[in-house]
Amino acid sequence: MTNSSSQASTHALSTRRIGLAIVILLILIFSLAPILWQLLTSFKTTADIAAIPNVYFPKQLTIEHYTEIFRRQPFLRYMFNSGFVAITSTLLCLLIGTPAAYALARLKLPGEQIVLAATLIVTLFPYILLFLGLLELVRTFGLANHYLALIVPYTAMNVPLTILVMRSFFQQLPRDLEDSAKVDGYSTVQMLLQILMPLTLPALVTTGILTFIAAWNEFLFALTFITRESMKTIPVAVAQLSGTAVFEIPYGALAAATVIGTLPLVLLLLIFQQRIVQGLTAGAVKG
Amino acid sequence: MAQLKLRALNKTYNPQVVPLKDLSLDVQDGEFLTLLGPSGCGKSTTLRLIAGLEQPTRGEIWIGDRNVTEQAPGDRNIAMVFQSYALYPHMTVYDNIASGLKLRRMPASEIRQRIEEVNRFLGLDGLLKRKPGQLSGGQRQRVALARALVRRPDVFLLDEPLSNLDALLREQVRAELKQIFSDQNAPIVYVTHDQTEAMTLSTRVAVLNDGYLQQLDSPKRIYTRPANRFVAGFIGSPQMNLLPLKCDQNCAMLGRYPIPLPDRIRLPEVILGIRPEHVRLARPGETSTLQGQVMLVENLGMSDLLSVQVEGTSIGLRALLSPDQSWGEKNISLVLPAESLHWFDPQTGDRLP
Amino acid sequence: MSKTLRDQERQTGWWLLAPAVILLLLVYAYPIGRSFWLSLFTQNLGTELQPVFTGLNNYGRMAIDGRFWQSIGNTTLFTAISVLLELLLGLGTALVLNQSFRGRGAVRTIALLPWALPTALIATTWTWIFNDQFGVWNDLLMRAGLIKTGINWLGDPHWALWTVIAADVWKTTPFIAILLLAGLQAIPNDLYEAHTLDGASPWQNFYRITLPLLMPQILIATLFRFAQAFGIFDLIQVMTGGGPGGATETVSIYIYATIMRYLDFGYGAALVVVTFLILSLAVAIAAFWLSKLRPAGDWR
Amino acid sequence: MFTVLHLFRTERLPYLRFVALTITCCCCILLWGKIALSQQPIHLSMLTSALDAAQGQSLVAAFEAQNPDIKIDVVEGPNASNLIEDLYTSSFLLGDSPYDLVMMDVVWLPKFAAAGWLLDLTDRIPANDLADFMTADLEGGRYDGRLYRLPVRSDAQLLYYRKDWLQQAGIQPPDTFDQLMAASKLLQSAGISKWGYVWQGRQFEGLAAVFVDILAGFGGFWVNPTDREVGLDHPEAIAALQFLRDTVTSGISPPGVTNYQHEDARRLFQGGEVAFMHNWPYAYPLSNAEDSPIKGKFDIKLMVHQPGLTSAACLGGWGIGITKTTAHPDAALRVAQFYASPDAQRLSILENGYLPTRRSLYADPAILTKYPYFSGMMSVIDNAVLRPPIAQYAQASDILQRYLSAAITDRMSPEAALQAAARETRALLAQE
Repeated sequence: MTNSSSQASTHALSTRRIGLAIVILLILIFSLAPILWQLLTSFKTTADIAAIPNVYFPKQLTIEHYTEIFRRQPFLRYMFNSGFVAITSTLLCLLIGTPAAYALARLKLPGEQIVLAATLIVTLFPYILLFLGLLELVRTFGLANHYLALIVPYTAMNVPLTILVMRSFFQQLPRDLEDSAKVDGYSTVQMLLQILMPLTLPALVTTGILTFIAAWNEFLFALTFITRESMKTIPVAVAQLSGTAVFEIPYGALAAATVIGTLPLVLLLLIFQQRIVQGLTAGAVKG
Repeated sequence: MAQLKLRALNKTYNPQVVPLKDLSLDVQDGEFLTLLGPSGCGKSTTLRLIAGLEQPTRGEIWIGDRNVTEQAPGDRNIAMVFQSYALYPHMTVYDNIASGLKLRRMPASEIRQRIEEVNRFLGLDGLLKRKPGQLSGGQRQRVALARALVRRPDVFLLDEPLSNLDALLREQVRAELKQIFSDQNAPIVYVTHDQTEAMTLSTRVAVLNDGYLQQLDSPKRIYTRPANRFVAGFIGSPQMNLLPLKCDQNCAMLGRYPIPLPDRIRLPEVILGIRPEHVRLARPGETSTLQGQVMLVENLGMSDLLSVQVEGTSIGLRALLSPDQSWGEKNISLVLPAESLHWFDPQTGDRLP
Repeated sequence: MSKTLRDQERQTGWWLLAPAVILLLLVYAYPIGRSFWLSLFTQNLGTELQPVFTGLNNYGRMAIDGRFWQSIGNTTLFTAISVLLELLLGLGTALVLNQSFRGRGAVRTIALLPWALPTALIATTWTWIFNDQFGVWNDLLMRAGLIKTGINWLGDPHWALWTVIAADVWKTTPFIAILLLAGLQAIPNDLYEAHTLDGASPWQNFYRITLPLLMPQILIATLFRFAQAFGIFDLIQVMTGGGPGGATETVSIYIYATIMRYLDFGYGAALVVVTFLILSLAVAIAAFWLSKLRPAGDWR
Repeated sequence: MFTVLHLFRTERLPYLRFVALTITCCCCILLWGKIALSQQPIHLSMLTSALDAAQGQSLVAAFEAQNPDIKIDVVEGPNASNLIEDLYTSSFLLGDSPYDLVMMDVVWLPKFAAAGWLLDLTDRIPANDLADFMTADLEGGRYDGRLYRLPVRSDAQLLYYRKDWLQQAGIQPPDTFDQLMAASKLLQSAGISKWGYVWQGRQFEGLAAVFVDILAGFGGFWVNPTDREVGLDHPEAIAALQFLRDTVTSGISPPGVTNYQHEDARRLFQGGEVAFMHNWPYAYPLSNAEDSPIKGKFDIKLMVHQPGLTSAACLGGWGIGITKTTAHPDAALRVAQFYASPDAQRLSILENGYLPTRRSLYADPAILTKYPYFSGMMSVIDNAVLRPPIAQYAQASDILQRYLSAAITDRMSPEAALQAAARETRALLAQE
């Protein structure tokens, strides 16, 4: 790992450096190239998009595809739907998952191991196994084309992650603080809200971002439980955009829609990279 | 006003808590009781039981004439100072101190007045608007104390409050603690594993081991009349010599040297205890002396600690001698003064009267 | 109020836990339990969507359903290949990101990007990249002289599954890389230093220290990815819809079609049940391995 | 009871306030969504492919001009018709359909009707209104004897052939399978034509439709709708599949045909590389367009058959139905009747060239002037066969497609493939 004896190493070190640089470059290309290509496509003129061979350096850039998706589709509405569903379910998820995580971390309940194990296992099951039963529930309760049809499953699918991440944060908190609060006379709920909540705010933000991403990105339930145009979320709306032009697939608009739909997530990632990594590893490895 | 009574408290084993067996204690108003013992002895468990942070398996806890065994910690009107201070990191010092009072719905004006008061003799001026993160260790300690004092509780509980301070500060705060709590009118229960703290601060000391109360006495008697072999070995530094000896009629035999037993002791074996500081060099001409070889000399500064192998045995004896005395390179003659001897039953470990 | 303090605390605990447990029961346990029940019925267009008890009939039908077995085969292939590739690439990426170099944070952020983006949107991106006429991938290959005419990546049954795998590998490698990176960072440097002092080469360092100590993370990452890949839906639904000719039809796609297209609820439920059982078995085996490995990972 | 209160013991307000706020917010937003959706004049919604939506704009305009109290909202869907079917299916299945009208392909009808999603039109349309419709098209709108759909556009598969090449080679258009094979071989060996016969071999609905034609020509059947008998493992069916496979193995069809869809076939035919093509009528105007290299050089006829049997073309076509849960059934009926009316069909046909579903329009001078070949199409439609009108058609078709594809790509023998297909189809239909 560290530098060995200094004499012979200069040469070896520089080849190593170059090798490392090349590999890093490859990683960057691997991660970025598809996104950049889509970004470029979204700004190319329709003629350039359909040009053969491909145009890598367009002479002319345009924003017509962006204006088009907002003009032809209720794209703002999709954005609002996605945002509303994702934010609401994130808040609900924190509201429901955090107390549960605390109970599992501290309150020595009988059977908590079973709850914990079940929570863990549940994260492994793909949504396709749930959707038949949920479809029936949605029909029974008349929740079709209703935000709740998405909010409830999104909240539920993120609760296990919230429990795992928050539980590991709670366990890291010094116990004395809670004991002190109890001696001061805080009830369990007061303690959660007034003492622990402020302390776990960073953890809540971390978890919240992860759940937001998951909810924003969800496809299967959004595809199944929403059929009204005005209620669709971004992933479904964009995926269904692909066949709706008259004669051919509107690649430019599709690219623009993809860019817009991913933009919030890219921003989140740029701002909260550290936290996302933390949460991911806490959610997966600690469990 | 109030008096803390523990009645036959039991806490059975579980992974999180050291067990406690049949502990009964009374702590009077203004009394400073220290729970002393090695780690794992049950002293923290006792404190947490009193606080209500753990529930006893059996037994009762009374504060004054209230049975608080089933009360929530917040309802017991106790105050506790934690080892880590447990200050709420997101609240200012003022809010930290006020939190317990606010929860009891005390008018703001009275809270302010009380904090002023505590402030006066803890010297927290200028710290009240800060957050705990901006304070030094000693300052945090004071805030933790203030938070307890301001409550005017029925019982004070202190859980190793000095152990996170560096050595110099610890001595200073120890002195302050004594002063502060001498004015308090409530029972004080103090947990530590540091016998100096126990000796200097307490009016009484309860030595615990293995969940059992070993001795409950004033610091002085704990030192001079340890109730059993454990207390004898635990209290005092360097540790008391505890020598298992065979008896021959009225004497315990230390190698070839007979040591007269007190009249009432008639056992085949006994344990002889003598503190190293009570062993002294034989004066020239003294008859009943013990011969031995010096194996090791440790310089402790104000005195030397000698490890001596008693002649004709494999028994080692430690003696604390002041360095102005002189002794031979190898061979040494020592005296074990009869008034400083302690006798213990090797079976039960109990003190033999 | 004769309850003990402990009882009260416990009760508070249950109240805190209850909403989460109820929600999980409603959204996870009920649907799966319901599928077990429904799989004993025939409820489809033939019965005008009314349930008729037919016992294990659905399972018998499944046994001779060539399409079901093909979808199981596709799913297995997809899962095995993509998870394997993701592990290798993810481990490589993690090892690189574990080196110290300038701008590591930025590289790590960029490397994580594919994971954060919505699969359904990314699927449209890849569909476009692999387009047979205008796709940039064909263009690059042709410019490099590797192929003469464009390949219909998603339309050709021989290529479609591999194309979908490529997109999935791109999307989820970062997830594995990040998990493994966290594992790598938890390995104390002194272990390497001690081992190097013992005369170990970098390769031996990797093989004898990194790999064994990373094993728990590798297994957990594999388990997660296995379960996700086995249930892959959105990527394939958007890229190929299971086509061409069922070449990319995984179990999820088949279940979805059975329920949403054929309205064959009883049979769909039976498919759900079988998939659930297969997954549970795999998870149980993996968990067993994991529990055997745990002591080795407990050095922290 | 008390324990709940105990939770919020002293300071319960922040918690409750937060919960209440969240709930209120949710309610407000949901309410707002509901209100925003309900508007004043009667809006009737219908999902069609983007292409149909574009082509149908003048129809909508015409209807709205005559009926100011009704607005038709056409929602653009994907162009692939199976995706439209899925969108309709999921919206009906959910029980909150945004659509009042259903523009449906003939093969969807049994499913939609069996699921109980369509309004029964049997007693709402006077019998004399129905007399003008082609029998086959009308039959395609019935399920279990009840009428659920008014046909607005007809379709039937045809054999396209290069009359110039046949004249050149001195042969008649083929009537039987053997003649088709022989003619193809002759044209190929003479170097006149690169390929003999193209069809749609990709695993999709088109393959099933091609097979239905061939099967009819061999005298076989797929599923008998009355007694649910499956005929796929009968010798006629096996012979039909053998024929399809032979076209590939003998080099009459290009090897890529097993991956062709309609447009692939049309491009090849229009590009002058093939003598015979199996396709829908939509290819006619395109191949006969001004810029088409084969303009005027081809003709159409019914698909070939075994000697002694007759041909039958696979029937396609679209019709309009009404959602059972629509709030405005009467208004919807007015729209449906308008779309099926002679005037509307004429308008649409003159713009887009689809086949009419009314006998009168096959004699319509305006239409015949523009599309002279329509005169021969009426008999084709009259002879058309429906794909099995069973509720589980989509499933049955997917089973058949899989095994047809396996056989023509040489992964299974025709016999084994069809036996497996028959077994699975029987298992499917036995589920009742």
